[in-house]
Amino acid sequence: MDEMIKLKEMLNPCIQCGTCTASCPNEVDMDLVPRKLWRMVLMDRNEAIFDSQTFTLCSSCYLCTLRCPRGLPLTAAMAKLKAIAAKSDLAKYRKSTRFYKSFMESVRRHGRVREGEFMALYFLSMKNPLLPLSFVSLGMQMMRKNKVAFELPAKPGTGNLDRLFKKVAEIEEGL
Amino acid sequence: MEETYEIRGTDLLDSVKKLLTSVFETSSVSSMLVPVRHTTTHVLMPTLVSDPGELQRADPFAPCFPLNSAKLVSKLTKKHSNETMAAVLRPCELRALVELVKIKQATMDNLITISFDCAGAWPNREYNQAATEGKAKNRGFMEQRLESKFDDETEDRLATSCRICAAPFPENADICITLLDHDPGSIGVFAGTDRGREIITGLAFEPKPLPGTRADTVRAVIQRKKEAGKKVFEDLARETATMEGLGNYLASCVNCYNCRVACPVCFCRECVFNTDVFDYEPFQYASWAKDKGTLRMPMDTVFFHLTRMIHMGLSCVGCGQCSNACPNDIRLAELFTAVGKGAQEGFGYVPGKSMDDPFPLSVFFEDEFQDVTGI
Amino acid sequence: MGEKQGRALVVGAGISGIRSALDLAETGCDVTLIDAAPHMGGVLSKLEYQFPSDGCGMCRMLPMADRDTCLQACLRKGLVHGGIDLMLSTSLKGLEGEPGKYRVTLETEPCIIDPNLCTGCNRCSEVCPVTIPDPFNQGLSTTKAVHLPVPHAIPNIYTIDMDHCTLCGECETVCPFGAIYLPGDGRLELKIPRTLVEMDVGAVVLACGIDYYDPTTGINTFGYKELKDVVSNIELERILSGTGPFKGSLERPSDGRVPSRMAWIQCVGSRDLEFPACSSVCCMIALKEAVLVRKRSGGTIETVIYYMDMRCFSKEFEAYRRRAENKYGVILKRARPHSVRHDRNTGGLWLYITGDSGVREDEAFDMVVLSLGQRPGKSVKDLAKITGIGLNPLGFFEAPLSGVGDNTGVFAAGSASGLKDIGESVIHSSSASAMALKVIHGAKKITDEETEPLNGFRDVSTQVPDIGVVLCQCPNGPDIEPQVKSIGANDVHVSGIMAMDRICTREGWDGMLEALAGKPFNRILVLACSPQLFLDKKAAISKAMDLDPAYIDFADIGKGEPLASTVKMGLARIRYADRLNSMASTMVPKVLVVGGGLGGMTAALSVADSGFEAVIVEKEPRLGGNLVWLDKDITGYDFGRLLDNTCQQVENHPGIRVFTNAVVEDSRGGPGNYTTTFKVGGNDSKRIGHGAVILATGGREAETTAYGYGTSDAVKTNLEVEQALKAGTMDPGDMNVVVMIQCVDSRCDTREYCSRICCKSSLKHALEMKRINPDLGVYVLYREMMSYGFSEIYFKEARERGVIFIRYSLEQKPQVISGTDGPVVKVHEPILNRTMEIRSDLVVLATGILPSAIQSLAALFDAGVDDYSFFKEADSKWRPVDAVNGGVFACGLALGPRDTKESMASARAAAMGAVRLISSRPAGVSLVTAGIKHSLCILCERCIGSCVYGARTLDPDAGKIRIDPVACQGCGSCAAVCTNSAAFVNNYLDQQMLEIIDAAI
Amino acid sequence: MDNFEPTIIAFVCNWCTYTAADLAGTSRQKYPPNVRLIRVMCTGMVDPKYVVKAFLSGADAVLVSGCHPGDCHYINGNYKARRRVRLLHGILGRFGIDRERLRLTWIGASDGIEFAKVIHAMVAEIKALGPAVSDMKLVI
Repeated sequence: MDEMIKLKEMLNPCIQCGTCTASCPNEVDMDLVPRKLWRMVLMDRNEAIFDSQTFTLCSSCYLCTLRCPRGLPLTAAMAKLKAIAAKSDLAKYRKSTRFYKSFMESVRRHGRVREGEFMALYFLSMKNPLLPLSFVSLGMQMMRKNKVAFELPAKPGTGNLDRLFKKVAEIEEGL
Repeated sequence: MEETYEIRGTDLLDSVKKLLTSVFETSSVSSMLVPVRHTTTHVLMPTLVSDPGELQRADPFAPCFPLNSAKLVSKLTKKHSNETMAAVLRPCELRALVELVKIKQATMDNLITISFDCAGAWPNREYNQAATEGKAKNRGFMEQRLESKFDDETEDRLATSCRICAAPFPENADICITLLDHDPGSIGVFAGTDRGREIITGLAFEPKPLPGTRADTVRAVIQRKKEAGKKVFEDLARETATMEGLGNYLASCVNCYNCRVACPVCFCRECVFNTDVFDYEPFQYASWAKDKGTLRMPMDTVFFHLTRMIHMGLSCVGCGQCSNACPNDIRLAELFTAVGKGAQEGFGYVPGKSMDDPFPLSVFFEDEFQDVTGI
Repeated sequence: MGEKQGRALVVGAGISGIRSALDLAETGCDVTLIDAAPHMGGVLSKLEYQFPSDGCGMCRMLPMADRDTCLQACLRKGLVHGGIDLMLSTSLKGLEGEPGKYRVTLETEPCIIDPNLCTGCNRCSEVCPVTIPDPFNQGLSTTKAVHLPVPHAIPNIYTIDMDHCTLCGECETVCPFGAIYLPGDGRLELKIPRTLVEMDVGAVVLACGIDYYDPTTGINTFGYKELKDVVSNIELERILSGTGPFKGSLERPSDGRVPSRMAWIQCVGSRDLEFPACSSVCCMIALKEAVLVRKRSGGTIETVIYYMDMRCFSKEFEAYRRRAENKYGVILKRARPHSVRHDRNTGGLWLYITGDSGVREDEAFDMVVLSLGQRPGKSVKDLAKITGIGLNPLGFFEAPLSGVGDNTGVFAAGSASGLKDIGESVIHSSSASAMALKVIHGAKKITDEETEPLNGFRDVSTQVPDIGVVLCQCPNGPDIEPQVKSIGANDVHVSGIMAMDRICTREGWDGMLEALAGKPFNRILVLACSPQLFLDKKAAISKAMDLDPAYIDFADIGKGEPLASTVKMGLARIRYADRLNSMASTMVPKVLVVGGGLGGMTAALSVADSGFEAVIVEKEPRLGGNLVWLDKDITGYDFGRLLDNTCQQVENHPGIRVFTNAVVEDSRGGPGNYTTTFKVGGNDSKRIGHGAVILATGGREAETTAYGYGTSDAVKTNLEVEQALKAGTMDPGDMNVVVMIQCVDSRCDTREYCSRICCKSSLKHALEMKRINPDLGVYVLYREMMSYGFSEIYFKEARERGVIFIRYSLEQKPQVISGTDGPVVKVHEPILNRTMEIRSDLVVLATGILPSAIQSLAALFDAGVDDYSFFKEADSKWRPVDAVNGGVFACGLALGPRDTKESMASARAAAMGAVRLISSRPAGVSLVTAGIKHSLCILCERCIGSCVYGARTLDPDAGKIRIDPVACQGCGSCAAVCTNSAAFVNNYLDQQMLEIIDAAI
Repeated sequence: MDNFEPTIIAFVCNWCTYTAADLAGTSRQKYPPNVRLIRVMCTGMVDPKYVVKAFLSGADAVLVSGCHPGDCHYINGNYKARRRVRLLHGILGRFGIDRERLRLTWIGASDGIEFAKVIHAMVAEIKALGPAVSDMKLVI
């Protein structure tokens, strides 16, 4: 995996001090704490890395990047792992990568998210007829709080994001 | 267990002379320092004997102790010599000698030391008085002492130092002679050193274990003497509990320095109190007298004794010659033995015990005596 | 002091500057020592306890051979040396010319308080209404705007902080001596304005030290300056000091409570993005501070040090660490806390930490100490511009590997080229002074200037004491003249008493000299307050009276003791004042260097470049030692070229003689005068006389049988890899995986010390292999990476290039198992907490350094070896290259593990030490020197045993004790063990002391 | 007894304690005038007879003070001093000169406050103990 080699190069200077872990607000929920995760990257333990949920839990708060004594781009490295996982469409992460993809697709189409469409795209992509049922309770709560808009808003931005998304894809290609 | 031997002569002196003669003959000894009775008086003086035949008049056991022979051995061995010498020494003399060796005032390289169960001695003055009156008890003294296991009425006649000496038995002499608990007239011999072992095994005496009762007897003697010492020291401590008390104790001192001349471990060529350090200018005396109102003369007597305690206290072997030497009968032996004992205990040092124990003021360790800097 | 040389300028009067100034002054240079601060001492004036002895001992740097040239007093007070002009508040502003002939411009800050008038009476400070944070205590306590810069210095002149002074004029009014001239009130001119001085110097030594990182300039997650109980390590040193903010009691700054748990955070401002180097000394400082706290508190305060790598890389430091942990109970935790937060409920501090396991291990403390990293000194940039000396990328002075081909007369000393501990600073300062001396010596103009004839004074040694008493009458004090007169009347030796008005002032002083001139007294006693202030003025009285300074003394009447005692004690002391002139000795101007490796050659060159002869005795058939097999250093510097250059210089130098295949057999004599025999080629015995000896006997890579070494060709040592890479017989391109194992048989019970250079060697090899084969997998199994100082940059680079570093512990050492495809290394990875198996093509063992066996050689010269069989230095901090007796020096690996650059510095330092000794003037018997009265001596030899300097020996032929007046330092141990005062110390005679005691009461 | 002002002889080493005493002076840490400083190069040069002389001349207490262990200018003079003071404690203690009256302390160059403290404490304690030797002039 070329992507992993690139990631490794990003992280080579790591001294395993653990500052990233101590800084991380989500560290308690991670099965592999960042310190171990980075060590595994350096040790080429890709299977173990993609057996873990750690990077999907990164909320990109940037505390680790801020505090890393080596100044390593750790948040970016988390994002990179997410991207690799998404690109390789690994089963373990489908739930989160497709959720993310569906979200972005909706955004691309309309310039903002349309909750209904977004969820519909997600359910479709997961090809699991029972999946919507698991969201019923959350959906109800959100609706009660007016968090889900059903009416279609005006579409001033429709299609305008295509160029942006294309550009990002190009950049990512080049990375 | 050290191999022991027995020598049986007609009497004690005969046995010991047998031993000394065979040491002479078999160990290429060129001369031997031993107390010898001289013709006119009963006084015995350490004598350097080179003719073994002259040993007939040797008598190491009499209660006569005119001086500590360690000083003589120092004179005899200070410079290296190829001739082997032997010396018959009381245990306290041997201890003093070891101290002198440590400060390079003697060597034991070519010296065979011989020591024995010491029954003690009378104060010099008393012995001399008795000798003059023909009552000096040379022959028979040791026999009587042995018979009573060192616990007869003559104990009281001993010099105080001997009475309270808790180490009257030979330990680290090359050749150690045991007397207590042997059959009358016979003596035991064992080696206190490797060199001694070499010599003794060459002497062809009968190996025989020491009398089984000896260990207990020795223990009892030491115990008794320790108790006697305790009482003496307690009285002394009361008397000299203050500097004033010490001053009174030493009140009749005239700075003759005889005590330090007699002391075997006072080794200075000239005492510091005889040097220009204490050579005051006349105006200074006048000025002190003026300052204090009075000036006791001669000056610095307490200073002298305290300094001597500092200089030799750690090496004091308790031989008691200082008391013998004092013209004014100051009980110096008790004082110096007590002070010395305390000082020695403070450093876990036993003078004369071993050449391997360094003099306490010549060494130090980083993590020791930390209480000194506390209160 | 030696024969007159030229003048040197030393910039910075901290410990390094003092060392350099003393080096140069003792070898006869005139030295101008400047410091921008109003006091000397640098950062060490604030530090009282320094590892590894946890005490001071700075005074051991003072000259040993010619002691009277220098004030014999605590160096913390200051340095007063006849050959050193000290200029405080002064900076270097300009430098022109060429090596050997520079013209420098020095600028001195204006003085508001006249140092010639201020007597340090403190009245100004008492009335000053402005309170400021005391800079001496890092702001932890307050002082006044007019204050003493350091409490213990002499001369101690008050200064005014003009940034805070309100110019109220109170101090000016109250000063009894008119010493204060405040600007303002239309007075534009200061009494003593800013002054510029130009002078000619042959060479310049830059010893301007370093600065420390200020956490408030960064993200400051530790809350420095925001949380009161978060202090820097220097602040803690001040807190522990008796002159500190809490008078030496350990308290939390926030509430004055004694802390119960203290944490140290290492690498604050080091080994990070802003500063990628290691600061080298903070680990030991933290250990020392924790030990001090444990000792002080009787073990009641818990101390935890959070570290990344505990770098105890000098030879006795690992033992120190063990003691700290095992004896004193200092807790070491490998973790990097990321922030410190205040706990409102408890008032304590929380450290946020993740342990190896990945679990959060946050802990509460009530005091946190930040080990601040180094930064270049403030003046470094300016000085670099002025002198043209280069700076490295981090802004420190470049310290060139050798003087070879460097056309400069400006040298960086001590920490100015990177933070060093005291021992290393002292070594690098002496190294700089050696290079400066070479330049000065090379440029020396032969002058006919007569050196002052020694003891050219009227001979009073046999005269009866005839004491003149000078009494300083203070206008503020009581009239003491009558009392002194009445005491004098009772002393037959006092023949004159002169009361003078305030000799602490210039006028008073001159008046006194005038009054004394031509007086017949043969002893002078001056009664004044703070007499230390006048000690360097003895020479003036001596000149005015044609009287040897030995017969002039001062008594302090300002201490508050009864006047009568002080006067009588002073009279008793001066009455016996004397000089021992009978024991004049000669210095043989030649140095023997044993060992012809890089260290020996460098030392010999340094000696010879100073104008003295050096003789190298090398046991091998050729010069070079370990340099022969070394390839390059980590920076790529070619050792082959260094070897060729050095050998060539040695062979061509007229001042150096070389004997190869030669072995030292015997030596006699002492410092200044040795006679040594050595055998050349097995039978040809030669004898030379020399004044000093340098042991440059080197060391070697330790042998090992660990990790299957010797059973497989794939297991090699660092040395073998170096040789193979140099010879081209090893091609990393053919390999896939290399594993390097550090600390083989080192830092464990087999061999306690760290060999210091193996980590750097392994980094060097790893980088070199990666350069040749970027795809090569390189694993370095280490316990602590000792990449101290700037070599940390290579540690970082190695990681960046993909070298994998795996930490192992003594409990779980790696295992090397022979496999069909080469050795397999099993090692436990602590972060992942699992055992890894690395199949490798090559296993490289870092086996450490062993010294050559020098015990018997050292013993020949009355020197010794330490617990590890390296040369035993007198003091690892203050006298790091010399033996106690002052005539034997060592350098390079003989001294302890060090790299080539450090070896060369130590070699120059050793040469400097030797030159210091042999260039001192003969017959310089110092005033306080031991003697012996043979008529009283009975040769008990206790004095010989008591002398740590080996100054006393038994002359068996004469049957007398001999004293070497050069080696003797006048400590008096001999006199105290001598029961009848046959051994004595001049000017501390028994009769004198007894009289003083008598007079005191 | 209330008016008793003890005299204390202090043998201070030239390097550390003397500097501390000086520092106590300059930093205005007043210490009582009962102490007489006798500067010696090293505590290792303090001959026990100096201490004896001090007491015999009328000192009420003697202080020997030098560098902290490890700091001695002369490498180890202070350790040698410690053994001598121990010997003196053993000998003088027997004659009523208790160890309160003969003290050995380590006072570093920067410990001006410590020096003043030690002197203060010592003066107070010796005042409470009373004179060392009440009437010696007729016997010494």
